[in-house]
Amino acid sequence: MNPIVPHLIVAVLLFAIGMTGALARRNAILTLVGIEIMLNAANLSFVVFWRFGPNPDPQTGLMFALFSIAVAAAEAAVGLALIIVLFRHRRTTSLDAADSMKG
Amino acid sequence: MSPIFYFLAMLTLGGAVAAMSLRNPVHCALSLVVTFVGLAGVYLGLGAHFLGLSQVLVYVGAVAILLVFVLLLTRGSGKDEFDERPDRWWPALGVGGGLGGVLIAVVLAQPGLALRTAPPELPTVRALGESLMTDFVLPLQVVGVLLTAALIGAAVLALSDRRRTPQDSGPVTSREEGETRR
Amino acid sequence: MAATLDQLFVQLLHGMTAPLPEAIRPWVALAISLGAILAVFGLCFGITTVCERKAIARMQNRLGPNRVGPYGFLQFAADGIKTLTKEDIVPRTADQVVHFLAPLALLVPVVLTFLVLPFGRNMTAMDLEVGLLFFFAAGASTELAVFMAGWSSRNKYSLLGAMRAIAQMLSYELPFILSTIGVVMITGALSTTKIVEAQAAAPGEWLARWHVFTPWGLAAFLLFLIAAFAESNRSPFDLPEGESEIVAGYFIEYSGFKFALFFMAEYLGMFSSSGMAVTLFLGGWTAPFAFLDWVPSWMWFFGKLGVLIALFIWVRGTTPRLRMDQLMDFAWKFMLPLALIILPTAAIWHYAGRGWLGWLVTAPIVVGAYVLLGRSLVGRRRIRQRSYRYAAT
Amino acid sequence: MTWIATQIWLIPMLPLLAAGVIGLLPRRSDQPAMALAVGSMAGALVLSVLAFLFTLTHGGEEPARILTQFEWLRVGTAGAGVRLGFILDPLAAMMLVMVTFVGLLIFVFSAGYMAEDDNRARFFGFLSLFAAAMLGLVISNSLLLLFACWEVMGLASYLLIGFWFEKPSAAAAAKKAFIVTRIGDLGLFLGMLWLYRETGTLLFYDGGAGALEPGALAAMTTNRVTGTLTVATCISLLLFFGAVGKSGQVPLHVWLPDAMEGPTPVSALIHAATMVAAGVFLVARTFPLMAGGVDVPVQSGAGLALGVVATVGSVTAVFAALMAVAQTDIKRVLAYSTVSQLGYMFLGLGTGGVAVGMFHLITHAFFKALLFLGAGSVIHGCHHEQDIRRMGGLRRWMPLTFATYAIGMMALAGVPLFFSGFWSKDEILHAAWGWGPSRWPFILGAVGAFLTAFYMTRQMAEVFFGPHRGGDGGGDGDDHAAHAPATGVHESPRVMTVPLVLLAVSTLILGWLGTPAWPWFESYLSGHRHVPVAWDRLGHAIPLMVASTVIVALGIGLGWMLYGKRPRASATAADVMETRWPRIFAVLRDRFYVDEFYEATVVRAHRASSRVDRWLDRLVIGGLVLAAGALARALAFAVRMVDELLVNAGFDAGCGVMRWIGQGFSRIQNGGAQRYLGWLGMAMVVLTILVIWGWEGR
Repeated sequence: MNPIVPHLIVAVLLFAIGMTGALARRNAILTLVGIEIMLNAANLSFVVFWRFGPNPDPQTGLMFALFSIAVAAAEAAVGLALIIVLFRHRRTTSLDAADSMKG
Repeated sequence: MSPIFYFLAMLTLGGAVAAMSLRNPVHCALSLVVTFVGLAGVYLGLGAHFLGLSQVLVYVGAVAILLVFVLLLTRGSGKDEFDERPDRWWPALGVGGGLGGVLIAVVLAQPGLALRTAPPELPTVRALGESLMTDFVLPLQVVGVLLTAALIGAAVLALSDRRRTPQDSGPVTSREEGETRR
Repeated sequence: MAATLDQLFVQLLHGMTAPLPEAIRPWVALAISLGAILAVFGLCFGITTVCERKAIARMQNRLGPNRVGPYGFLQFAADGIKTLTKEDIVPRTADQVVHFLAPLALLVPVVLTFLVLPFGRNMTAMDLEVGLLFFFAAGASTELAVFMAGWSSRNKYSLLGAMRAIAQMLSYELPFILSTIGVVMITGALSTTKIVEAQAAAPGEWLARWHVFTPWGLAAFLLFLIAAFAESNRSPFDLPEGESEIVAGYFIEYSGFKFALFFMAEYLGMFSSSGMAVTLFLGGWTAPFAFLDWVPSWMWFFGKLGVLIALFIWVRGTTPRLRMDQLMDFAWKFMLPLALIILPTAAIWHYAGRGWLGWLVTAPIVVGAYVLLGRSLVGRRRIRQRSYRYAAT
Repeated sequence: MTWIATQIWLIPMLPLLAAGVIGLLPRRSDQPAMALAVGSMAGALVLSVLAFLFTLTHGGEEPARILTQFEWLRVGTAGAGVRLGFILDPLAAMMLVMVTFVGLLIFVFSAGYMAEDDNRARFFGFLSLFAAAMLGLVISNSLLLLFACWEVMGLASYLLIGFWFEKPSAAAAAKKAFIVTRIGDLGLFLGMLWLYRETGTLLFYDGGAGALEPGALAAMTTNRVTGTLTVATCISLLLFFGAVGKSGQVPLHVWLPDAMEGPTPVSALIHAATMVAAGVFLVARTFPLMAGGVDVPVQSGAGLALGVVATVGSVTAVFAALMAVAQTDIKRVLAYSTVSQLGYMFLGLGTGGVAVGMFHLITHAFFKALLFLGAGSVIHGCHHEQDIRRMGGLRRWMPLTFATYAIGMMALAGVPLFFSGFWSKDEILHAAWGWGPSRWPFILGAVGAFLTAFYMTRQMAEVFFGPHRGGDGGGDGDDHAAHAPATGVHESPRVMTVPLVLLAVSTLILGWLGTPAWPWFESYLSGHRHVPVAWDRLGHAIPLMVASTVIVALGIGLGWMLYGKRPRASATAADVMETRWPRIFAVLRDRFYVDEFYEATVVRAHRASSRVDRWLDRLVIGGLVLAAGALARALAFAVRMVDELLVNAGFDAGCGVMRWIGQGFSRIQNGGAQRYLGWLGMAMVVLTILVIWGWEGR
């Protein structure tokens, strides 16, 4: 089999798992964990396309993944800070508590 | 496709499933680390050495620690009572499963994903660094600014209520205790 | 003769793997190297514990272990047998799985760090192009193991110890890594082998080009060493296991073999940090002077390693423990700025060359930064007489 | 020796490093900060002298021009990056020596002047930063680098002028200086952009490819914007606008006198040696462009841009001199005098070329620094008294200050033969006389020279002669004046007087570098090493020299007649001119109402426009909104009527349907982030199916 396919399937499954978890868990931290998993899945697909993709390019895919890691680190820091603020206001980290923007 | 890849893929996916389904949030965070390490292994197998090790350094060394710290700070290490109600799981599984199924179908259905004939020449770290400083200098600067902003923003967010909290609980009660004890 | 001795172990490994098929040869070689590393450094660990106990005993005007074997030198064997045969106690409330995995999760990355150390000419177990990054990535993973140990024990002292340890390791991780960037900039490689080769004496020179012989390299070496002290949780940075405050830190609830694993991981971490310091700044396996090249390369490495370990023991025996705020101040207000200042200094050195001009420009910057940062750290807080609120009369 | 030519970057680097280190020092570490600042300046001076000697010994027919280019930022792979560079040529070397020498003396002087200030460390940090920016500006071989240094200098000047920011007036002056110069910088920036668009480079010289070299110039002088206006002229005018802002020329001169709120050494540094000179230097540096492409260094006063430069300069020279006549603050007189002298420099640049203008820049830097530092010494000696009406007779108590100040004053006034100001001013007048297009610049220049002599004499008389009026309280004048004890008036310490003496000596010496008979300076700038003494050239110059001598003598004589012979009796007594020509004096004293004019026009226009905006917002937009609201209300009423009367029966049913739909939508919009994420996921599924399979079948 084409080696790109199993790699991409792993990425897709990872993404789906992350999505499911992010939707199902109520703890905001775990939702964030799910989002991190989704980000990692996207990263994996970048790397896979860099390695096996139909358009061979020396470095762009790698660079994209590298920048994505950096952005994910920033995202995690800000997200977790937000969760701490949420916890301070509501004494819980459940996302259901953070619904005051209700329409 | 070496067996190592399948092993790592199993590790990654298993870690992810565990991270999303375990009861105890700290166990989830630790399973997440397994996913990260497995992914790093996959990267290494694909020849992206620098990326794989950066993944370990950033995710395991920093993000996971941060997660764990926040879990402890928000007293999230105990059982989460909300997660015991399973009513959320079915719609979530529906969306996630649907997404996964559709995307897998897409991957399998694409004939255009041809294997590259010649394996790419793996870039050296030096080449990576040089292209970071030339072709990607603007993204690099932007990411630098973003990281700085995120750092400051996170610090400000986490510190912002410092003034309000002492009135709620903290030192007032302790001083009262001190007074009474005396 | 000298060349044979130099390549003795390389030839040995080569001979052992030669009959195997091509496909699995590198893996077997890696496994054998790993085994050798475990054996050698396991022994080193034993010997070091005895030496440390005896040396510190001398510093404290005691005798130290002197019962087992000649001059007590077999003490480590007795200790080993004792810990192996002791009962393995797990608290009832502990998180069983995590409690079991924590010592392994600590030991494995620490052992992995040895893979990229060049012990001699052609003696790197895994010659990665990104070896230095591998070292740091593996080292960063140990923090999580510390957390696992502290959290899973369900003991407030162990959790406190783990939090202290993580805070300390995170804070010192930055100068630990940043202090090596100068070396990477100068040699232009992340490969530990290339870094060592770049420090060998050029043909015709009598002195080797060790990075510690440059102003920025000396400063970076000291920073790296201090950060290594902190990373390995050793005195004067042994707050995470300060007996007088939190009993024994994150491994308080461990006993028997698991405790021995923690203990071993700490010492192995010390060895690997020292080995990396040797590799990065002290020229690895290269001889300091060109006329000493005939000494086998691995002897140089282990000799330098021994010196650094002696330094570790010496420091442990002579310095008092820091306070938590002092620890953090030191990391963020002294080591981090200094590490950042060393970076441009190394860049200047790269362009100014190793002649007098380089010294003239870089030495004042490093010394000035050191003096200023040090003064700002010392001068801020005046020590006042302590006033007691309730015990005054 | 020759290594300095390529390592020229070390010169600004030294003060920059000093500034950085001082920034790191603890707040009260005065001594190390002072030592660092002075030491770095001394080092820079040594290196500058080396560079100067290099340019003296190198270069033949062409001036020695050593370029050090480097790539600052590489964007993309194929050479498309930003290149910067340093240049060492006679112009830069001259400026380097001047800036570092004067700067060093000012630094030393500051050590004495600021001795009682609490924030000396900060002060010296800013000073070093300022000096670094100026030195970087001088040696930059790229308009971009020059602009960067220019802006850093603007920042440093802002910090220094507002150094005593607890004084509201100082804070306001700092803001004013920053904003007014920023207006000029806009011109400079636009000019820079345009230049880059035309030439594709911002390097001045680049081995034939630079913006100031014949290739690029030829293109720029032939391309025309409209009619006679060439591209080169437009760019030059934009660049000159930046110079106008920085050098305080009319109409952007208003910030300079207010900037006197800063400490006096700052005034000396900003208004004598460096910042204001930057504008002149910019014009000199881009002179080939200004001259409209004619790459002949001197005596090429042609082209529209240069005409504008000369006109603005000459107008400023007279305008500012007139304002200086009526000022009573010792530093403000000098400030207006600076504006006026800068006008002279532009006049020289416009009519006579680089050498003429730059010569006056150099000499002026020395004697104006001398005057400012002298004023600082006076202020220091009188316990921070700046009003000349409250001084008087100081020559008795401050002899050294008096002597050096007098030298500076005579140089500024242009007393013949022994003072550098005479020679440089004379060259400018000579050039203006020979300028083809118009005779007005010369006339204005001559008037300016007369006024300069007059107001300097007035100042000298008020400050150093006559009785001391410092003890005066408010109204009780005369009885105190006669026996005013010199309470506390004292000569300044050695650390302040030595710089004064050094500056005075160089003021005396410098003039001989550019006499008509031996125009060494001019030939140095154009690269000739050996200058023959040509007495015959003196023949052309002598009538003009005599004329200017007469003008100066008239000015000084008038000044002495009005102020020296009958000194002011008390601090509150009216000025002599005020009693004679009250109306004119009032106009002059109030600075031609320029500030008021700006207040009345620019500032008020802003206010008015904001008021109009508010009115528009209230009436038009608000009215529209109200109208719409009323309309909607009317409609609603109609609907309600219809509803109640006609469909009242179906009302409940319709309402139920609406509620049902609304509930459905509000369930989507429930504030739960995860719900949104779920919708996103579903949308992604649908979209993927649509994109991959949906349109294939079509």
